[in-house]
Amino acid sequence: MPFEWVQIPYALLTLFIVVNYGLVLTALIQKIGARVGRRHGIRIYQNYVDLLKNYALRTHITHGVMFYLGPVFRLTGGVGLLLFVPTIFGSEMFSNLSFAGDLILALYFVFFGSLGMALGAGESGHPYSAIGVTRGLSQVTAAELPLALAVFAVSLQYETLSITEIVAAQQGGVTNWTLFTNPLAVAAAMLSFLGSMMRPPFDVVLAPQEIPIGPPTEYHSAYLALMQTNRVIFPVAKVVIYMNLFFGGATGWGEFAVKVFCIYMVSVLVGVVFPRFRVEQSIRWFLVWAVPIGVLSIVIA
Amino acid sequence: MVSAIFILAIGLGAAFLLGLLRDTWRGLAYALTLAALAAMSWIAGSWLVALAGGLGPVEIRTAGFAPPFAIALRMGLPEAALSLLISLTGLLSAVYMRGTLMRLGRRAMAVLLIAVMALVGIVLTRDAFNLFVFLELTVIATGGLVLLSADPRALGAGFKYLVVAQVISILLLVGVIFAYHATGSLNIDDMAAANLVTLKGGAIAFFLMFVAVVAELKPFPANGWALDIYESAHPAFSAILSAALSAAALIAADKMLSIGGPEWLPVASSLGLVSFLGANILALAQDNDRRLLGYSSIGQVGLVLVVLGQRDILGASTPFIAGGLLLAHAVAKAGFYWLSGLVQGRSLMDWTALRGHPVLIFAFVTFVALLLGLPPFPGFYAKWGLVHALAADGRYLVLGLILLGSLIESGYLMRWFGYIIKRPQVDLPPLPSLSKRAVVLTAVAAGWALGWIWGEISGYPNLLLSIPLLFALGFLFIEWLPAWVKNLVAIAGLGAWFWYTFPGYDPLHLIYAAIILVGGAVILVASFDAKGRRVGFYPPAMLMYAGLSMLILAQDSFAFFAAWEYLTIGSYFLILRGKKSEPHALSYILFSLGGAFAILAGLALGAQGVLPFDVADLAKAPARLAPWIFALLAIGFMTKTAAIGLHIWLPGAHAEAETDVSPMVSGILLKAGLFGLTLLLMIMGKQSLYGIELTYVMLWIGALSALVGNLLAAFQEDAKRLLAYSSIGQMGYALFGLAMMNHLGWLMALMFVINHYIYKSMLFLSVGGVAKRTGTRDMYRMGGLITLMPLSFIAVLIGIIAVSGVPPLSGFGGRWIFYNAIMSSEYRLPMVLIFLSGPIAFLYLFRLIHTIFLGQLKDEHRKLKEAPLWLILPQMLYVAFLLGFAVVPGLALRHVDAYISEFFPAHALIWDDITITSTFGYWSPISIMVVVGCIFAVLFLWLLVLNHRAQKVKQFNIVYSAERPFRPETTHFAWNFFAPYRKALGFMTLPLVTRFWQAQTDLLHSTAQVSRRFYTGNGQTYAVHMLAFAVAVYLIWMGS
Amino acid sequence: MIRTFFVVLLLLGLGAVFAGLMVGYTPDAELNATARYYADNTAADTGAANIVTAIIVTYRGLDTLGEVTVLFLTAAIVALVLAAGREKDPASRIAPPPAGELLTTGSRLLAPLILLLGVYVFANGHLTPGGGFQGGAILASAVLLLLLTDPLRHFGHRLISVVESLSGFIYVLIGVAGVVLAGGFLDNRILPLGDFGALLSAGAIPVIYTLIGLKVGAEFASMLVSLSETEEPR
Amino acid sequence: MTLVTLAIATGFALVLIGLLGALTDRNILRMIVAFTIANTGVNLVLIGVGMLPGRTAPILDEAVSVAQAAARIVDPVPQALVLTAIVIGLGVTALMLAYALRLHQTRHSLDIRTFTELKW
Repeated sequence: MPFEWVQIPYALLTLFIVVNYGLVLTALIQKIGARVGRRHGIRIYQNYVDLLKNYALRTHITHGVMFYLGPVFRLTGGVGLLLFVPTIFGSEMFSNLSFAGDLILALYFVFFGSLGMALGAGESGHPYSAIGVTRGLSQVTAAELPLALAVFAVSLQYETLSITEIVAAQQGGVTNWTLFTNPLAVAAAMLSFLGSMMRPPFDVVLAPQEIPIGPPTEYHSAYLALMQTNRVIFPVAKVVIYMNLFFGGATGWGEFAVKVFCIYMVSVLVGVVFPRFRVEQSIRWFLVWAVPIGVLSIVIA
Repeated sequence: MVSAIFILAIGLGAAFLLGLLRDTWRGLAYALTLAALAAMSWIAGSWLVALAGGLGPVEIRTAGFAPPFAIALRMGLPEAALSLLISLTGLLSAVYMRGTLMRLGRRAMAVLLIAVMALVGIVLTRDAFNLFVFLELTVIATGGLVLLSADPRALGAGFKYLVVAQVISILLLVGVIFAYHATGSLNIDDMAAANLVTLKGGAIAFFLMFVAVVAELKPFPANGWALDIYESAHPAFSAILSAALSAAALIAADKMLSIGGPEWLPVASSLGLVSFLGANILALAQDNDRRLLGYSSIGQVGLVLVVLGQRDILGASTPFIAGGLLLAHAVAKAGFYWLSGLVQGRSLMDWTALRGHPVLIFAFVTFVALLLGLPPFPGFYAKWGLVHALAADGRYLVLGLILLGSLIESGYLMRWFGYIIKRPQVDLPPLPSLSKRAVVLTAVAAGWALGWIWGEISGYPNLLLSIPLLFALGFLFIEWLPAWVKNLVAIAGLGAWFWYTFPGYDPLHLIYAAIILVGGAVILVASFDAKGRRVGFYPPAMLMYAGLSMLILAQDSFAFFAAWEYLTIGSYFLILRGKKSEPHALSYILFSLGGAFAILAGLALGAQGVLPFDVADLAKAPARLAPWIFALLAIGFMTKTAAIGLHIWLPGAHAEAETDVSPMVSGILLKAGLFGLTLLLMIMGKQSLYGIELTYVMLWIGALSALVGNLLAAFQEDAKRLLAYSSIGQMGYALFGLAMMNHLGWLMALMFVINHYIYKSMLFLSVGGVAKRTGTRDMYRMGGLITLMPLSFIAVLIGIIAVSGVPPLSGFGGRWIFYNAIMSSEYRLPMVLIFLSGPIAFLYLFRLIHTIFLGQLKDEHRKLKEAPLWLILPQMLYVAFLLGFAVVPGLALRHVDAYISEFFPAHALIWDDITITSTFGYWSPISIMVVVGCIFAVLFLWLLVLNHRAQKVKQFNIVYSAERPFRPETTHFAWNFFAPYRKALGFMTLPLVTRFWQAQTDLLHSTAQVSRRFYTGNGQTYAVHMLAFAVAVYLIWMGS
Repeated sequence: MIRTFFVVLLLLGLGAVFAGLMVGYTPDAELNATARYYADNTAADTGAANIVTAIIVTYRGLDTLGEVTVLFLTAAIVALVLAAGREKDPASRIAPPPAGELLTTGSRLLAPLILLLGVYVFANGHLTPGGGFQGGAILASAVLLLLLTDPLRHFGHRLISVVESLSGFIYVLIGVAGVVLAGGFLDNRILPLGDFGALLSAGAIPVIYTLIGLKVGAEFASMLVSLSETEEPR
Repeated sequence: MTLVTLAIATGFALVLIGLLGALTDRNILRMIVAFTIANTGVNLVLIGVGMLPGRTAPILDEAVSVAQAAARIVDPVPQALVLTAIVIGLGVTALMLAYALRLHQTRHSLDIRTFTELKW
């Protein structure tokens, strides 16, 4: 897949679609959550309003260079993750910049944004930021493990690390999806998914009650706007990886919209039912329930 | 040539002549004594030269009649060497004891002369009864010389000795007369020829003679009397006792063994082993310097006895091996005792007085190295030969016990050295006596000369003549220069050697060579920061580099092992330089030497007695032994890479080392272990032991090391300790990669070799710089330093991105290769641990950068400056290199990739223009860098547009529970950073391994403490011990 | 008690070893090769009638030199040991009660005779039983007698010392002369062997034995004097 | 039991007795005496081993001519050795006595158990 300049506008188009989709999706999901809690919830366009408002706000405050760069790192992480993964299978247009690397690149690039933001938040000097980061890091060590195992199992299954090839192997019917050909791996991955979506019971990182929203505590105005942008891109990008690996990918934007929504909804459904775990509880939970499934999946594969 | 009988005649004649002098002419008497000893030495020396030149052994008849009718002496090469040793020791001790001898007068001098004469007599005589006479002369002379001591307790010690000597002489006399009765001759050679032990009554007669002569070796445990003498006698006499008397007694034992024949060899070996092990264990509990040296002497003599007992397999090399051990011991021990006379206190701690006297410290080091058989000293050649012979013949128990004993010995000697360098200095400076110092230095010179001689006759290239070693030793002579000059020389030397050897490397070796030599030079740039002369830094540092550079050039096993020892010793001295590094340096050297012994045993097993042995020939090892060889070597190398279970030395050693030493020992030294493992796996491949594939075990060890190393790193408060534990994890990854035994696994390991060097050197330097400025290594005491030390921050930032494997830096390449590698691996379960440990790295990395550079700046740090330029400079080089390596990893890797294909053709990578393709996936470092860079730049510009007027606000301008915090200490979240994580996984950080090793050392120490009660101090009890020893030997011999 | 028991046990063990020797021991019926050589050749080799003397002084002369050295050494060390603890001022020593008429007179009478006997014994060592050591011991007994008579009697340390050292030194010189002039160290044939059985025969043997006699006498005397001078005041 | 074996047996018995005394009696002087007894025993053994029953002293004179010597005399070697052994024993004994004297002077005790400052 050699690089051509035309891929840049195509990638930007993907980005544009995903941003809009993400804005609507997150609003919708917040509304669903509110309704489950017998509240009215936000308006469906509320995210647009918030985002525009924050971009419009100006500030004179910075805590230092890393603080300033934190949101940039964060959003670079989200955008990069989205663009390193092909969004629509079989489409030259929407295979984005996936020529740069394979599945491994995507998995490791997840950390780029988190790391940058953690550093930026750290420079603010606010202890809540640091506490949030430690919680997040602690949790991610256990939560990522089942996913890593599942990915390993899947790549063993398809004998490739190329996302495109993995999707290609799942074409030709629902039964070819990894979900059915390798249910253990998918189960492990989906449990891990719960842990990485910042939703209950694994949302101790943001924990509004104890450490008001955790790492981004000190961010406001345009900084916050960049982070909000990321917050709509990043989950979608992540779900896209899941979709590609386990649920047959998407051959068109319609299928994309539906699949991403459904996968996202898994974490929402779980989230509205369970209360929050403390860090050590969630670590134990992952190690006890998710990891064995993952191990089983690679042993069988 | 003057007849050797004149050695005896001169000694005696001079002693008698002394009696003619007036008691007041003490100066003349002293001069006569020295002249006589010098003449004796000269005769012995001229014989030694002649015999070494090819002259055969010469028989000297007395009274003009042939043996057995008259007493015959023999002067052969061993006799000449030992005669020279004895007379020189006597001469030097006489010089040393000038004051005492002058005070006590001619009688004391006569006794000394006679003692030396008698010892030479023991060496020369071939007559059993004459041996008895000379032994008794020695006993009596000893009884007299003990009295030279200023210590009133010596009197009791001398009496105890006489009591025991009585028992011994009774046994010997009875034995001699019955041996005479059985063979009709008193000549030792006749007794041997007549096969005394097979004659009627001869066996018991021999037993009595043998046990009596062995008793003169002060065998453990029947040796309480000897220890008391060692402790209380004049040090110069203890030197004679330890060096000369031991040598004489050993040659007497050798003569006995020549009579006893093969049947008695195992008995000698067992007695020697018991002595060697027992004495060394008991020495562990000693606090008195001279008593400790006494135990060590007994151990060493035991070791030589073992060698004599192994002569059935050592054959013609017995004199070389036994002589090497014996002479090294004698010179070292004499030197030690002479040195002890300069030290005024008698506790081990009192030797701290030597600190600040580099020459005396050098003497101490030389003696320790001689005793421990480190290269380039004779003991090294000797142990090498001994171990190979034992291994070739399947005497594994003997081999194992010898190595164990040596390890214990190095334990207490190295511990002692640590005390000297690190413990609070006592207020008793060493005596200023010039003559005494000259004597000590003569011993040092003798030690090195012996090293050279043994190198010449070893049949190997002389270790002392290798250029890197000479270069390192050369720094001893320019210690007076300022540090920066020496640093320049060092850097130039490394560079020149790299230039010189460059054409000879294949890609694999080139990577290691570049890291060691070029990388070493870069780290040395940081050493320009040191002020003053920095005495004691360059010799060990360059010794380490010499060892490393010789290691990668080594072809045969001997050169390999010698290089391994050099780098171990050099790095030990380097590590010991750290402020609080004493216990850690000790545990480092013990683990390292233990590992080295495993390597030695492995190589010896592989060689099967064929020397010189090309390391590559390990591939041809017999199938029965191959897995064991593999296991031994792997354990040895894994000790150096600090694999889990053998890792407990690393954190302290690396953390407590000096700022520029930490990167050397972490970034470079650890690679020695990896190099060894690479070679081992390349040569021996997969091996199975009892059906378990050993590489699979290594895979698990690697994975566990990665996990535990990372996990422990996350819980450290000390920044350098954190980095040190991280090294354990990183080495675990590399080990894991190698153990996968496939193409990509190896590539990954080599990538780790490069990466780890760069980022660990860089991180140690930046953290070291910060620690230097803040005066602490505790991260929670730091914070907010980003604005004050931006360059250090950048280095750490780039470093942690690279370590964590986050794209776009080079660490990701390692991860990518890793995933591709495990895809082609047969084993899956150990991967789980690796997967788990990966994210844990984020924990400690974030902690490192956050708690040091981010968060709240402390009040006391507000005026700190950036780290010194010389520390920053190499860091910036590393940053540049890391970025470069991230973009074009192929520059280094593709050659290695091609090289590895020779061994593992499958799954080689394809290096296209910008994309690297494997069987499973692809990776384009340049694209990643460009894409990430562009996105980042665009977003950054956008933020600038939006927020270009942002101003930096004050530290406490944050939203904080409606309060304004006012103390950075309370607001900096840093201590116990991962408390919840500890709650969840803390059980995995229990120091089980530390406890295990602690239990082992405790066991040894309590054994020593309990057993030494055995030496009640009662002379009568000692005599009972002696008798019990004899009866026990009898029973054992009867039983066998 | 336990200790004694243990010692007895060990000695039983040693006794067993000795018993083993006894069991394995059968007295020779004939001289062994070494002894036979001496029996046959001593007269011709050394010219000494007393074979034991020939062995002591010539064949195993090195042993004997060692033996003499042992005494020399012992004397030197005893002097050293005792010198350290000796009262500095001899005058401070309290005179013991007088020894009595009988002893005084007897010793005056006997001392010269004893000395004479000593000289006889060592001068004839190569012919008859006796020799340097025996003669020397006899010489020393004269000194002992004199000391018993008068413990405060002052003996010339210097004289004793010179005799002791000079005889030892000459002994060594004779040994060296053997190397130069004859077959080896301490070879007695540096002097003519003379007539078998005569006083002045057997080469250097009588000379050596005389030296030994003087030396041993001097050494014993020296030890006795040292010991007597150390006697503690009551 | 012949004279020879009797002599040797007695010698051994003396050695054992001497050692028993030397190893159990705590008085230094008595230990020295005991060792002297043991040494005497050893000397006796030496002589005994050189004995050939029914022969005469190894001195050539009118009674024993050179020609008959080999058949008439006892083994001269042990006799020579025993002389050396005696002298050496004497030397050691003298030395021990001197030590005993000094030990007594320093600690006013002759009990061997007194002199255990050096141990372990």
